[in-house]
Amino acid sequence: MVNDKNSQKIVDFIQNWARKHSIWVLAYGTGCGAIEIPPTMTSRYDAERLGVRGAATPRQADVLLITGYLTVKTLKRVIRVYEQMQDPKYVIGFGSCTINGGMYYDSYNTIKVLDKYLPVDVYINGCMPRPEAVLSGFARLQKRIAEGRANGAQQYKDNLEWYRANQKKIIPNWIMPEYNW
Amino acid sequence: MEKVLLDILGAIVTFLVAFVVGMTYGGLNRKITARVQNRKGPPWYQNFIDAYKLSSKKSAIHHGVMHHLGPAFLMVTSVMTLLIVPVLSHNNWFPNLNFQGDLIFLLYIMTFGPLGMALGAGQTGNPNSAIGVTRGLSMMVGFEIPWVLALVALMIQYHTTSITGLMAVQAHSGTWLMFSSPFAFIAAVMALFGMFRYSPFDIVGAPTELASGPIAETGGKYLFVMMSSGSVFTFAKLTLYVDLFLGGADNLFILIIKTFALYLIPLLYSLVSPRYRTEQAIRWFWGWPSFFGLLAILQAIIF
Amino acid sequence: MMKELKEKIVQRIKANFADAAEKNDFNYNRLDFTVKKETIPSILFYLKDEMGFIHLSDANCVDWLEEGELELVFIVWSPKDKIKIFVRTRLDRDNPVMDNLDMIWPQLNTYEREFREMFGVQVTGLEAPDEFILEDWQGPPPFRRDFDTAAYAEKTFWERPGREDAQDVRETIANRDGEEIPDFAKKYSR
Amino acid sequence: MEKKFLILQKNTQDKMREKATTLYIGPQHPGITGNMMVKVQVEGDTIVRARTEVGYLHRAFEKLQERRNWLQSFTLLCRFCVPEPDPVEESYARAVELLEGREVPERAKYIRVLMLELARMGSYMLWYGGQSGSLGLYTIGQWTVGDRNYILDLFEELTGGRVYHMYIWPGGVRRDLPEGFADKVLRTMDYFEKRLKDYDDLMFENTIFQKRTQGVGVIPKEKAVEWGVVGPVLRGCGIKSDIRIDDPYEVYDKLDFIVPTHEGGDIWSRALVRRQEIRQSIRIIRQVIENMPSGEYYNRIPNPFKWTLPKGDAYARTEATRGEVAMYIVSDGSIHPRRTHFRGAAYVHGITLLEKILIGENVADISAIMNSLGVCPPEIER
Repeated sequence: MVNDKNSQKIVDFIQNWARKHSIWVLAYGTGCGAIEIPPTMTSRYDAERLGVRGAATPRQADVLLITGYLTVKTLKRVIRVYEQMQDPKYVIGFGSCTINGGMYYDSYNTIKVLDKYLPVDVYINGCMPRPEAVLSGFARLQKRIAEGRANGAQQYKDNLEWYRANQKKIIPNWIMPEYNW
Repeated sequence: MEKVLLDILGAIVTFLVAFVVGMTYGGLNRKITARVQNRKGPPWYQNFIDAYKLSSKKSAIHHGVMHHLGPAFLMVTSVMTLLIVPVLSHNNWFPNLNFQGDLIFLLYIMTFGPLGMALGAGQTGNPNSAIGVTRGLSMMVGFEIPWVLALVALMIQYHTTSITGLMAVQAHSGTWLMFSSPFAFIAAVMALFGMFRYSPFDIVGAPTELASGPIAETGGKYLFVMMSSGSVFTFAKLTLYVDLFLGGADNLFILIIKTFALYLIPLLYSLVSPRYRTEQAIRWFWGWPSFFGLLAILQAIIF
Repeated sequence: MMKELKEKIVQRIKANFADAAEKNDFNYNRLDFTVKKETIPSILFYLKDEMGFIHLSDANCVDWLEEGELELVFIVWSPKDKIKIFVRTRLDRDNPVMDNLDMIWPQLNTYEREFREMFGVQVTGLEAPDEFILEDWQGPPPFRRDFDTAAYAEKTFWERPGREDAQDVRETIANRDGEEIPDFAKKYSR
Repeated sequence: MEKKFLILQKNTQDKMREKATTLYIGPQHPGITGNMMVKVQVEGDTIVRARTEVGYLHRAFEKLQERRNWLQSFTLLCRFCVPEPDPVEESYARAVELLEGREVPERAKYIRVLMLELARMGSYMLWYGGQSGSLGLYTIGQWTVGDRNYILDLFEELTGGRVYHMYIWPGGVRRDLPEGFADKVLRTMDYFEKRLKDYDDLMFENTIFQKRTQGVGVIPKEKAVEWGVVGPVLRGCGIKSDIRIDDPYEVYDKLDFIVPTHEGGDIWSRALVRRQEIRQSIRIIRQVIENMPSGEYYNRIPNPFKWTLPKGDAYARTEATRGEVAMYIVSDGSIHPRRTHFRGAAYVHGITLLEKILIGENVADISAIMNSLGVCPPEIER
């Protein structure tokens, strides 16, 4: 129906606007950062007024919130969860430990740099980030979505082999279904 | 020929009205919930944004033909229910496809959607979905009993099996059925709790137990279809109740007031109730609601 | 009061377990016994069934690399007498074998799984899945002293290089995203 | 109870397992209390076998602490259990003080008790949300988690952090109470006393809540201590046991409070015990503020990079909301700990106890039972 560039632009704009105002976050607390999610969702900070709400399963979710450090064991599940999510999807790295390992820089069981394994759209730093920081992270994500710059999923699809190689390097026993969407 | 074309046009208008009103009710639900929970809450049109976002998802995975068709089954059910229920009393825009015996047809058709959904959810292979479906079906067994009892009482009392017939009775006598057969109304409203699946009867898709149950594997466009069919069904159910018990409505404004007043009953109750277990829920429906249904039948026979 | 109680407990234990070496110079409610590996099940049984030390507070393992031994410490607590007893034993570090004890306290099962995984202690007769915390772990038992976690982490995981200078980059970040730094934040710049 | 043991017996014969469906609750599941997995085999709606799988949060703290000095390793502690980090700090601080023989000023002791009780209240507020949310009553959770912010505000003013405080440290506390802080605490307590009534009306006087919790997740009283049950869960079985009374630390022996117990051993009695403990916490906080002496708040430790502890070990236990938490430290006389070990209540509650009491229960109650036991996965695998 939509052929020429201008109308495509308009459709994109409307779609991005809708995506921006309806962010469903997967309820998966991967680390200790999950403790600041309830305050963010409840009365004082109330993320729902920005359209942020929880989703119970990965099929329905838009945003994978990596709340803190990822152990190798969790990383495997997180990758599976991420691949089950439907496009367009975004990843928010939450807390210093997703950025550079934070205080677990010498631990043998946690990954240090999240964006080598999953495409991260927005990082929120701090340990623990306050709910205001979380909200500002969501606002940043909204801004990126509106500008059409939050294309982590596309990046993952294009560089799947690179990501796979990184993932397989630390997950020795790789029994996972193929990426299928 | 022209009549048919007009009817089709009218059906589309009915559907659109039902969609918008149902979605708005969903949004107001979230707003009211938020206010009770000391929050500001999302804007009332939040559900429209969510629906549009879901429909604009680039990918939507499905696990086979039945899973693909499940949401369609639900949608078909909602639309059929909507078209049989007379929306406004005297209005050309809202066609009235009802016929003698449509109440019995409604009873059947309202269970059809969940059955199709059950087949779809079964195909996903997700155990949560399977358990959710069994729970949904057993709960249907629960709330169908007071609901059927209430309807049968009305049919016996007024010797008609059509909705328009019952509306005519109300128009003729000047009192709503809510007052002239109160027990049937009470039983039907109690069954409404089960139909809406709000707390304490949200056992089908309970997030903390089943991770949203039958729709666990459903995302993107499928979820959009389910969401809109749910909204349409909400509107159809409420309109049916208004037609049966609150004397119908002459214009859209009155209809919205009456339906929203009805909608507030399960909504507000849901905000202060935890969830029942499945067997507790069924026991509840077979307790007081069924008792009131039986009273209604007694009333119908005696008077 | 506490002293008498301690004396009584020490005497009872000494009478029943000849190899128990006691340490009793704590000025609070604690007693310390070191026994041979073989005595551990019987002394724990005795403490629990006969002397009222029914609550297992903790069990853990210490790696004494220099001495070539692993030390197991069981801490039991008596709700009646309000006193805690440490029961210790030493295992050979190269060939650490202990008996399964989860018939005494069921939760010891979990502790033993952790010893097995983290310290490489062989527990004879333990019925539990092989893996407890780690998944597909290929290195040596990680809680032993000779396992170097920093070197392992450096070898295995990516690391993000740090910044060389210590300059204030908030302005750059703000400019990049077109945001204003609020006035109150400016005065904290380094 | 008999039903449970019958099922247990049958379970040993492998017949049942063929008919049962396996259900994975977690690690990605909204009903789980953190990042762990419960693998249950169900027959119809009844659980016949349960296994927990943990390790999704293992950061090897105890290993990392061996590489830090005595003060640096202190900063790792509050990450052990996120909802209530202060009892862990308290345990560590007290273990270090026991080993070194360091005196703590009286004022610091009072401030510590104040901090611990505030943390207890904050943690219970979060528990309210988890317990009622797992049963589908989301309104309570929204109220209490929202109100918890008032406690976190106090923490923020006192320590600078909402969640991680690093405040109770060896030798005392990190800083003195700010001016006017006591009044703020008292005002907050007044507010909570008012609000508690609202929570009661909505949660404890709710028939459906009572129906869902009474007789569910029963722990037999005669087995409770042996199975390693501690804290509010044990008190919910009708056994009076509280480290604040049994093995008193800081100034708890000078304070007047009661330890509530409740017979039954089900979710309902545990909830009641916790509910009454909030009241006692408020009482303790008022007493502490009233009796707080003036003076030093910190017995300064030497340069942390040269700070060595004498050879030996120490073990300090603290009563947290989940039960007994304790820190075991071993020193070999150097500036690094030889070994530290954290004993968390969830280590027992979340694995062996959970596997035992889930058998015979309904699938719908898994989440409620886990919440009532206070299973906190980061505490299990550390």
